[in-house]
Amino acid sequence: MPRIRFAQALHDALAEEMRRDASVIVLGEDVRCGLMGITTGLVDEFGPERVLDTPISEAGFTALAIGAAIRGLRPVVEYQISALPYVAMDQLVNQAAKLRYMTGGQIRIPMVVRVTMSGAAGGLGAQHSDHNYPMLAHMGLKTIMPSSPADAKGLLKSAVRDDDPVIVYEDAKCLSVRGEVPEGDYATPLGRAEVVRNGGAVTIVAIGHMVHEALRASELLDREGIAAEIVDARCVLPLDTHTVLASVARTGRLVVADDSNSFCGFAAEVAARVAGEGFGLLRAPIIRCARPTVPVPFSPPLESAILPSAAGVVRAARQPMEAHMPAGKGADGCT
Amino acid sequence: MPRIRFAQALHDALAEEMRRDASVIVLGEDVRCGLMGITTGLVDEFGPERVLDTPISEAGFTALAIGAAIRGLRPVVEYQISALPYVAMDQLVNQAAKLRYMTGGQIRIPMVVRVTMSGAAGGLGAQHSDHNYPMLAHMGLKTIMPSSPADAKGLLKSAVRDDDPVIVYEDAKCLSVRGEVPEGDYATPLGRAEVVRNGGAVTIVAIGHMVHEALRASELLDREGIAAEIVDARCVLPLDTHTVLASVARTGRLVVADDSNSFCGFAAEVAARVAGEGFGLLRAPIIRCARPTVPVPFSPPLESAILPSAAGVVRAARQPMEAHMPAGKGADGCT
Amino acid sequence: MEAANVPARTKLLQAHGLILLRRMLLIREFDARAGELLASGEIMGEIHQYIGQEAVAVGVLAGAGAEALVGSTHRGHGHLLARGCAPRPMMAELYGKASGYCKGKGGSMHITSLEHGMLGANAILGASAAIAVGAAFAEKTTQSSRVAVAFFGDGAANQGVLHESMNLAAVWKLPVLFVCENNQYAISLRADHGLSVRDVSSRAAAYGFDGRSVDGMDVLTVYEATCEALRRMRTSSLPFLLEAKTYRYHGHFSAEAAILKHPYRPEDEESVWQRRDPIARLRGELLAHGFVPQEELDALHGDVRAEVEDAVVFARQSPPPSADEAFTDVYATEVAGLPDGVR
Amino acid sequence: MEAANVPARTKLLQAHGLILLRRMLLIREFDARAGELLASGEIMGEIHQYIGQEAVAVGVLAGAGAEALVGSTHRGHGHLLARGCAPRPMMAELYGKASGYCKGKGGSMHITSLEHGMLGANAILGASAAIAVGAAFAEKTTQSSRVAVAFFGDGAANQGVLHESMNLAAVWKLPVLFVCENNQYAISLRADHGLSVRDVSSRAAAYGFDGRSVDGMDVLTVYEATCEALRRMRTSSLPFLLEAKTYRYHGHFSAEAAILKHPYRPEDEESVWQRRDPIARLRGELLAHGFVPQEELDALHGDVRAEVEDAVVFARQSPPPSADEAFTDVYATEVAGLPDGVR
Ligand SMILES: Cc1ncc(C[n+]2csc(CCOP(=O)(O)OP(=O)(O)O)c2C)c(N)n1
Ligand SMILES: Cc1ncc(C[n+]2csc(CCOP(=O)(O)OP(=O)(O)O)c2C)c(N)n1
Ligand SMILES: [Mg+2]
Ligand SMILES: [Mg+2]
Repeated sequence: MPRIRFAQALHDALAEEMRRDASVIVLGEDVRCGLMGITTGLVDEFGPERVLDTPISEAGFTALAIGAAIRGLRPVVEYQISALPYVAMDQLVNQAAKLRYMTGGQIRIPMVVRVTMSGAAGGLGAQHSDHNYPMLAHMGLKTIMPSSPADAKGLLKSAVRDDDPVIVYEDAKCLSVRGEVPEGDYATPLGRAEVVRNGGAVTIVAIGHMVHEALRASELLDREGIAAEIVDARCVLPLDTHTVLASVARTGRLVVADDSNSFCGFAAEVAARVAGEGFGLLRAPIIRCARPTVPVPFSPPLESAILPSAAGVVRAARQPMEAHMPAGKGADGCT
Repeated sequence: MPRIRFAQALHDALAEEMRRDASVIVLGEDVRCGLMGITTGLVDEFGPERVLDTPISEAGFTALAIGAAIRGLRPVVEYQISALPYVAMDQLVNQAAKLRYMTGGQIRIPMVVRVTMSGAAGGLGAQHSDHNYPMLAHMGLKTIMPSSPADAKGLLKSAVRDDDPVIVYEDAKCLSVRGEVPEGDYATPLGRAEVVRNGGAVTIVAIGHMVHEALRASELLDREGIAAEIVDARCVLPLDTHTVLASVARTGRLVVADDSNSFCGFAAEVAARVAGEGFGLLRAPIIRCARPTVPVPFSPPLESAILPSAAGVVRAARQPMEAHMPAGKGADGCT
Repeated sequence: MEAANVPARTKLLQAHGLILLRRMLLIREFDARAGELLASGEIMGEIHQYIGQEAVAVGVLAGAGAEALVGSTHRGHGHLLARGCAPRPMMAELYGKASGYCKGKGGSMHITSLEHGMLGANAILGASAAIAVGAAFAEKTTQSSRVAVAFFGDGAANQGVLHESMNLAAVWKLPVLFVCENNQYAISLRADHGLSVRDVSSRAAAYGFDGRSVDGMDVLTVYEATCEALRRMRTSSLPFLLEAKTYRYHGHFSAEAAILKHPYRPEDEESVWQRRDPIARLRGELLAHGFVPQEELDALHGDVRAEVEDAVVFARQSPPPSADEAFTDVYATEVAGLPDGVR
Repeated sequence: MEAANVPARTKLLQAHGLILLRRMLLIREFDARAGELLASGEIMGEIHQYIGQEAVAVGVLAGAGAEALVGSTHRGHGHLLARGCAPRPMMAELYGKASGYCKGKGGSMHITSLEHGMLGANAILGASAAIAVGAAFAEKTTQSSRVAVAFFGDGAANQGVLHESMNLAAVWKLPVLFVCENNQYAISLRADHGLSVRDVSSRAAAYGFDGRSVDGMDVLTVYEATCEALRRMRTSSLPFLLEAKTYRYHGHFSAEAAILKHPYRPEDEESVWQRRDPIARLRGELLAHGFVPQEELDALHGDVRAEVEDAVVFARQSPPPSADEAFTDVYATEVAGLPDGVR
């Protein structure tokens, strides 16, 4: 299998889907040149009618995509930074997410919104470093965040083929990750988590770049004799509770490693599910390793003080191992 | 103590704060006439310069309030329906919530946003029935939702006096609730939950009108010999974990009754905290009685099929009582 | 309507007068009856009556043609009926019945019939106009000649998304007829307290296309102006902004009177507008020209009333949806764990 | 500048030329140095250089006066320096040091100095202009005579919130000078591909106030236009929309060249604009009129460079914030459980 970059995998998924289906169009800010290399070149192959640079009007062009999707196109909208869901929030959670239901199923909205550069790319400050997928999933939008190039390609293809709005978060910290990608056409189904590492001591459910942090953490944990099993959730919603519970059934312990804000975040949802449906499997407290709910500071040392990382995962994973250990707080918010 | 309606309590809080502090202004759609009776009459006493009917420009007038707050006014913004945070989301979570931090503390934003008629008033359909407080709290905004007239008045006053943006959710189902309100000036501190009913068998953490549903449920539960302790969270953020844990320490069981969407909702946060910090106290699975994550249907029988209610709370509260009971699903989403 | 146009108007009157009148009457009767049903508690929620504004929906949609794709508002009953949607499934929707256009899931603010080219009524101001721009985009992309009609109110005119949508429609040269129904108020806010310009239509210039304000109390004027706007759109390949000055006779929503202590409109204002009532005017002209005899008009009115009553009976007799319907139509593509998995 | 105005221009030149030149030079040198530091990896993140646009910030803020409250953008260094903010804490902010204006928490896109009347640079397009309207509201409410200046770009001109804000500022008669810096591009999007009108200033009419487009490559023109706009605002009690046509010499952000495979601007475009360079022009005029000798200009340039270098040294030597600083300044009113309680 060829090894390619995550951003390239996203590009390939778009190009292949556009070739396969003439109703797929791409629109967003600067998509013709493609600042991250993801949409670069598409305009050369598919022409300016299918690859559209928009004015800086996110609410307007998101609504436009909704209307176009209702009328049979399959728009793939790019948000160039993760702050843009805020300015188009009504279109996302109150329109795209609800119109089908409100109309009793008359309407389909086969639209994809790619939120690229999501999370803290590093040094972009408070307004450009959020990972806001919990907000969209909270409102019932199918929401995914792949961690590997193979999943980036396969999940984005599924998203394009799906007849509902699907929000794809492209973790800024994953864009340059390299990995093997299957040859030929494939689509990775939405809603299935994957066990990316086996281990019997503690389950770490992670998503996005936290999968890589968890993998790094697991090597350090090995040295302490703690064998971590890592589940890559891949999708925020639908959340594959089944795979999570099956892992917790093996380990009896759960850490959730997530780079969204802790409060009402993804880690909270995973924790709540397991504390409900998997309570009997648990032998220790559930530990969240997530962002403290504060804005992201610019200053590099401050930024690393709040973002969850491999070290935070290690600290988090030790906790359920140590019975009756009083909960100590790491500076990065992993309690 | 006089018994007044919740809406009246909100009115009184505003009027008293405006009398006390000339920098308090009220703005929003139709606030001069006041569709819910909350702001009605304020313009007569305080004049059109301090009570402003805005154009239908929520992003614009929210930003205006932020700017005015930075310059020393204390604006109280009204959102007439709970869909309006979506159209002003950037102003709320990316501006109001972050500017102080981003500027290293140079700026204070003493602003209140009142989201009135929040939740499903009944028969208003998918776009006018959300309770979206988890989204704002997720982003770190102080967010409160009183259930009684006394708290409505006391907490709103605290919100007005607070030097940060505070989002006040006024539950549509509480607006006509009557209750005693202390005479004279008082402010109820933010961030403190209240035990509104004692009981040893199960803790029910509720918020907004779910407090009343929980109280109704507790009477039914009494008949089954299940003594419920009810904690009114009152504030979404800050969440008073201490009071919740103290109650769970007594009961060993937790139900969270919340009318926001279940996925990454308020109930998830409460559950996750207790599954982390209070794991050792728990004797049974944590049960969430919240909204299933689907839009709110208009049709009355469908609407009541999805909204959590006293009956749902009863079903939820039975579950942790019955050891090894397989989780059955109620139609209203209370598993 | 200037004197020189009278012959044209007379022709129009003769050709379309009766059908336009029938549609306006149907809207009026439907919304009057719906108001009663809501007041009596037989139906739930809130409705926004279109009464007084009938000439706008009827004139615009007749002028735009049956192929036009329509973005409607919270005050959408008029748009649907003007478009020829059936009173039965509309009324059933107000009753929340399974036989409603949206299976009862939508309700008054969301009645939609996609097969009629209605893209959806919408409870968020400005939202449906912005979505309609997308429909126009799809039509243009697929080389169809269908246009989109984007309705919005004088209040919604100050929503940011409309600015973005008008600019988008202009730079991408999309066939969108923006229609501002200026009924003088956004709930209690007088249009001129919300708007920084007298004529919303003057804002078209900010996007490089044309706009025009017309008497929205006269269906023939609205009809003609719409036809003219579409002609202009075809030659310019640009959108157009039509403003219809009109008035709603009732409260913003039907329960308003019960809620508000003080009226926000001057006492005699309604009667001034009532004197220009679009239905009375059209009826009068049809009679005066002898195009339709009084008896036929009376019969028409009776027919319309019967049609509305039939819709009420239909709605009453329809079964409610079953509770599981609350969990269907959430997603079009099933994925393991949804919607059930999110409970 | 027409011939008839030459004497006025000469007076202006003599009175303010040197100080305006100094400010423009400081912006250019600061941003050139910041670009180098970023390229060498000494500072983190992204910066948006103001180089080429210096006449706009300097002309507007000189004209608006020291009392004006300013809403700045992602491209904010120029506004801050034009306002007289100090290079040291600005540079320290870029280094993320505790001695930065925002204690290192803000970074390039968020540098703010409230005591200088800067309400904040903002990374969300249009956001700060909308907030500036609120500042003007507060000033009006408290009967102060301070005005607000709301900067935004040609790209941001298509953001909905600007429409809402202009309408609000107009209906409430707020003293806001909207300033569109039309530098021809929004990242890679040519202004005329995003804008449905040639002159952003023409949109002022959609809100019932005046607008004007001027040469943004000439600081005296911008200065005069600003003074004139403020006079107009005082007499009309309305906002004003000033558009300055300008150009950024560098990439949208400094790392752009490394990222983009194909340039989106025609090869010779920059040189065409460079020929109108605001700094060269002003310097040339000062020399031509003999108001300042060449040596003084050279010395000035040296001074400015030294000031920037001093700022770099200051920033380098400043200590970084301590890790707990990540958890301070979140809230102004402490409440039990925050921010600690939310971890
Ligand atoms: C974005 C948004 N803001 C506020 C509301 C609440 N609201 C519903 S209708 C209305 C007034 C609308 O006025 P206008 O656009 O003139 O339409 P009209 O009701 O007069 O037909 C308001 C403020 C809403 N539904 N959506
Ligand atoms: C609302 C919003 N949309 C998109 C972006 C991403 N972005 C940052 S700068 C920029 C271009 C801005 O162009 P313009 O307003 O002309 O300002 P300039 O950069 O030319 O000074 C874009 C699209 C953003 N920061 N905010
Ligand atoms: Mg209106
Ligand atoms: Mg620009």
